[in-house]
Amino acid sequence: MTDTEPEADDSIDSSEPDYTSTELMVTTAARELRDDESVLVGVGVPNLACNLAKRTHAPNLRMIYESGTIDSNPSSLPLSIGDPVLATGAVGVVPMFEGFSKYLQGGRIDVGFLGGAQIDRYGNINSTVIGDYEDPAVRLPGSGGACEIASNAHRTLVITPHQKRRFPEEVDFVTSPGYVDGREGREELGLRGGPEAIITDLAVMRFDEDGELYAETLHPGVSRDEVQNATGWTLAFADDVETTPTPDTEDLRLLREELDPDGVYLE
Amino acid sequence: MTDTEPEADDSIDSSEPDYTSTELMVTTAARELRDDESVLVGVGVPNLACNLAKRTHAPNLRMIYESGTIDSNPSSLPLSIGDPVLATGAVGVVPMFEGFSKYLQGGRIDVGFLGGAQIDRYGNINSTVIGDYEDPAVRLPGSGGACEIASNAHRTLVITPHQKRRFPEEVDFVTSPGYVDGREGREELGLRGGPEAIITDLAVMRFDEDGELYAETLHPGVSRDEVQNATGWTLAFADDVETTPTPDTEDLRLLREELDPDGVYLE
Amino acid sequence: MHTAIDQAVSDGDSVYLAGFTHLIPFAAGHEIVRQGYTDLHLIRATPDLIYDQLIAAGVASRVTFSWAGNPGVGSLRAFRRAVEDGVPNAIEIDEYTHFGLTARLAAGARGLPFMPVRTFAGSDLPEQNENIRRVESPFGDDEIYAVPPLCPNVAVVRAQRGDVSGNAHVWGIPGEIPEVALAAETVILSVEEIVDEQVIRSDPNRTLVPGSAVDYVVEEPYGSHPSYAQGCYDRDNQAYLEWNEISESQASIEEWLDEWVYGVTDRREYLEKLDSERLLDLKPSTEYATPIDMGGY
Amino acid sequence: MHTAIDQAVSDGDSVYLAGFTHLIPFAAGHEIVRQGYTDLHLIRATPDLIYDQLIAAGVASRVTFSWAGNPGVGSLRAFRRAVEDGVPNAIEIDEYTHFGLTARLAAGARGLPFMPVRTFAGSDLPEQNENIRRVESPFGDDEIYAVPPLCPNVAVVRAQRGDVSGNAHVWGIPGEIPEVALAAETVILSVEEIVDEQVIRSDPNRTLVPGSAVDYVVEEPYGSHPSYAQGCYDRDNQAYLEWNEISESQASIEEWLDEWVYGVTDRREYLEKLDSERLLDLKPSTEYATPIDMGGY
Repeated sequence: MTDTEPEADDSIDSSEPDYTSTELMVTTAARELRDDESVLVGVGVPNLACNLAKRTHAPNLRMIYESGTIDSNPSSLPLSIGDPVLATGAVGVVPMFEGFSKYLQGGRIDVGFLGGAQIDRYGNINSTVIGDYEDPAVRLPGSGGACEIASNAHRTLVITPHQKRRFPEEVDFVTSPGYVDGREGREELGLRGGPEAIITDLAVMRFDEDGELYAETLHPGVSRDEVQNATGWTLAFADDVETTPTPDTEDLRLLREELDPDGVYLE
Repeated sequence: MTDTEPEADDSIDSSEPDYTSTELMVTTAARELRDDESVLVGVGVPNLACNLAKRTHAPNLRMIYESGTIDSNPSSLPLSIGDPVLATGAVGVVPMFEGFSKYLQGGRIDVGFLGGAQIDRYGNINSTVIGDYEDPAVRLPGSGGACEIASNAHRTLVITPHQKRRFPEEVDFVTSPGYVDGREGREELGLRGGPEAIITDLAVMRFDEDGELYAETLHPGVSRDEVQNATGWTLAFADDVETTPTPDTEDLRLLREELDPDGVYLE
Repeated sequence: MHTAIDQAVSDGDSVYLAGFTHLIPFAAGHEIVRQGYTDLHLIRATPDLIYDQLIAAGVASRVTFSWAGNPGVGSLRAFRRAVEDGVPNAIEIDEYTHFGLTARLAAGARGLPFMPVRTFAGSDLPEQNENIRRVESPFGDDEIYAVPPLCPNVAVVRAQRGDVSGNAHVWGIPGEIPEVALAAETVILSVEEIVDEQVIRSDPNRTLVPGSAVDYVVEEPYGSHPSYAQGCYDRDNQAYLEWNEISESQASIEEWLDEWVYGVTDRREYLEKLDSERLLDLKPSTEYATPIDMGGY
Repeated sequence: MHTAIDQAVSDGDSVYLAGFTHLIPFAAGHEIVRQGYTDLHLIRATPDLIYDQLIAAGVASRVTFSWAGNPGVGSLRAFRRAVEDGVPNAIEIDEYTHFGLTARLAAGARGLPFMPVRTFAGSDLPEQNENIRRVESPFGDDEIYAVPPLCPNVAVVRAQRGDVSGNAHVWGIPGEIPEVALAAETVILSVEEIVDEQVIRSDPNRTLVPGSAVDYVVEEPYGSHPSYAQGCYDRDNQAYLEWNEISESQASIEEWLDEWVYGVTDRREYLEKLDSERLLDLKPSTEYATPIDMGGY
């Protein structure tokens, strides 16, 4: 540490990974974003991923929030999607109805982030209730803007822990449509876009030509069995399942020193 | 004039009227406006009428223009409904779609002013074409906002010269609905409000319980025959046709000295 | 605020306290609790802490919403207790998405019988809500839904500054304020500062609430604490984190209400109870917008 | 502007020069005349002088509009000659009301298959225009109409100030600018002044045109003359009155075009031909808006 000679980057090849599971999810999500895109950001991990992408390969990424802030330029981590730091220094701020109708419905959002309590094999998401709608075991927050993000963004990314209860054969309630019952099902409804990838703490999953999930890469040290056991149906795996690329040193420095110096989201 | 003794107001009783026909129309229209109303103003005579009302009996009249200026406070006569003098000092300015949808359609306009090339006995107005639509003898400017003002204001006032060609039995084209074919006809279409009065250079006309025009008052010195001869159908007259009240001295002073000192609209 | 709430709100009314995460009318909500209304139909895209407090106080019998959580913190516990267990009383829920609910307000503000929206297709929400219906486009199109107008009996909207007639400038996140101010039957405007009419007229493009729609104007500095007012104060995040603890039981909420709502007569007393250090820490630095010249014509 | 028009516009395109009486893109219109396009579909709520000039120059085969007059002066003579007598060429017309036309843009900007509007009922306009159709509300209602989206190939919008990315502040009458900027396929933004991005970011609520929608940014002071730009210059009413004379015949318009459009290479040369006294007289006095504090967070 006190050595003035720059350290070689191969420190990340040591057996003990020098990044956390959340950091891996953040850097993996960041790589899904391209320069000059408009992304509808959520707080937490998506926010870190977008800010990381903006500071690395996507300097012209426009961060747009459900609260109506356009091309936000936050000087610190927002506490919620309505944090004043997202309005100060933004390029625009629009009323909610304008944001949803002109930006989302109008097709001006390239990428949206979604989360949820349950996700099925077609990427349909439940963030409404566990159990029966009329008499729920757990009342979740509900859609918020999720249903319209899922319906109108050109593609969506989901970030979630990988647990069997979160990936059931069938979700208790469809809050936000994925590929419905396959790509054709979604197309018939006239929905734009669709889910692109699901990034968990075990793997990165994508959707095949029928709109069904398969594991594309497994995170370092994660086995097929671990992923299958955390999934509520027989999950497909890519023919050539590879290992998810790990965060590089500069990504980790940015995350730890600049983006989340207090470790609010990065354990 | 050099007498320091104030002149008695009875100067207006002289045989030669000391006001013009336009001035009478302006003061008559001004009396139709009540305090604390929202009025959708046009340029010219309606603008003078609204400003006169605001300086006399209706100080809290809110003048709103099709261009989206809300509660304008013009320091001089606007040259068009989009004059910058209507925005500077206004309480609000909204985009066109907001103005039409939230103010007019939303029912926030008490009174609207309309004009037109032809008006029929039910107050239906043509400002589109003389002759056939496909091959017009005269192409008029078209609706602009007139159709939606006629459909959504709580009441409308029409100011127009009184000529036979302007009051035909049937208009060549209905641009803006009045009572359609009677009050029931309008009601069936679900339209708000309806025409309240037509103020011409000869008379003030209102609508009876069937929604048909009748002459309520005749301007000083105007005969029934004159009015009938300038109307394209057999016009009804009120049982007790009275004479239109004339402008008072203060009205004339305000009009000539403050509102239109250059005589742009007042001949 | 006491008079405004007293005159504007009646038992059984539908009430919308507006402001998406920003300019939330906490002071008005507390006044509603103090005046002990019953059977209110509370409407808000994001119920937030203020509806959690109102629900726990037992004033609500119905909640219309689109996302019920403690923003950036977690779950809205009193809301959940009422829905899951009927504590302190059962509440009916009427659920939309953010877009669906704001589209209802937009239809209400615009005098439209419905607003078409590209959302809900493929979701289970339309099955649970008869106000979400398909509409056929007269120009042919894929599946599209519509929602009917929503015109609450009473709305409370906040703004940084307004004149005595209720014309108000809002900056930062406007949320659903411009819609609900025109959709509601009765509107209470609560501002950080009442300013001269000329201040409003100097910048008419910034007026998001027109005075003609406003029935009551109340000056109430810090009336949105612990949420925020852009340029005036930041969100008091400590309060949002603490609520996560306080709301763990109905009993601990009642204790909190006794101290912070029933135990004070108005917002002024509420503010006096807060540590001044806490208020001072919420003050942002000054960042003026580059002025514009409207021009004298 | 030469490059922007050259790259953005093609023969046969639908073109919307935006701005309701305010911020009318006269410079862009003149450049279209100079570049000699044909068969353009011109769209504007109020064709105003600029479309009268374009029509007389023979670039248009179709005009979509809602009010065709010389505002505050009288009739739009070249437009009328084309409609009534086919001079210099016949033009098709596609006619709406102001609300109907802006609702079409609003639907286009919002990705909707139609926009419901309370207008047209009882009018003869729907008979003349198959784009004005009845729609049935799924919630039951009286007669209501709908219009389909309108997404012009090219829109030119003006603003007082914008940054190089096309984010623009507009004040005074915004007209249909916020709608058409999001509805059109290609957008040219022409500003009185290009400013640093930080000026725009200092007041995000004032941004009516987002840079993400803009394809070309042109700085063109006095680009709206003889219409006006709030705070920068007034309408040159003399020009509006003179047009009433100039437009009396196709021949006198052509003479005018030769001098003021074909005879100059760009707006700069056009301005140089104007008496400076005239420009000086259009300058309003300064009336700054009361600033707002966004706050540093």
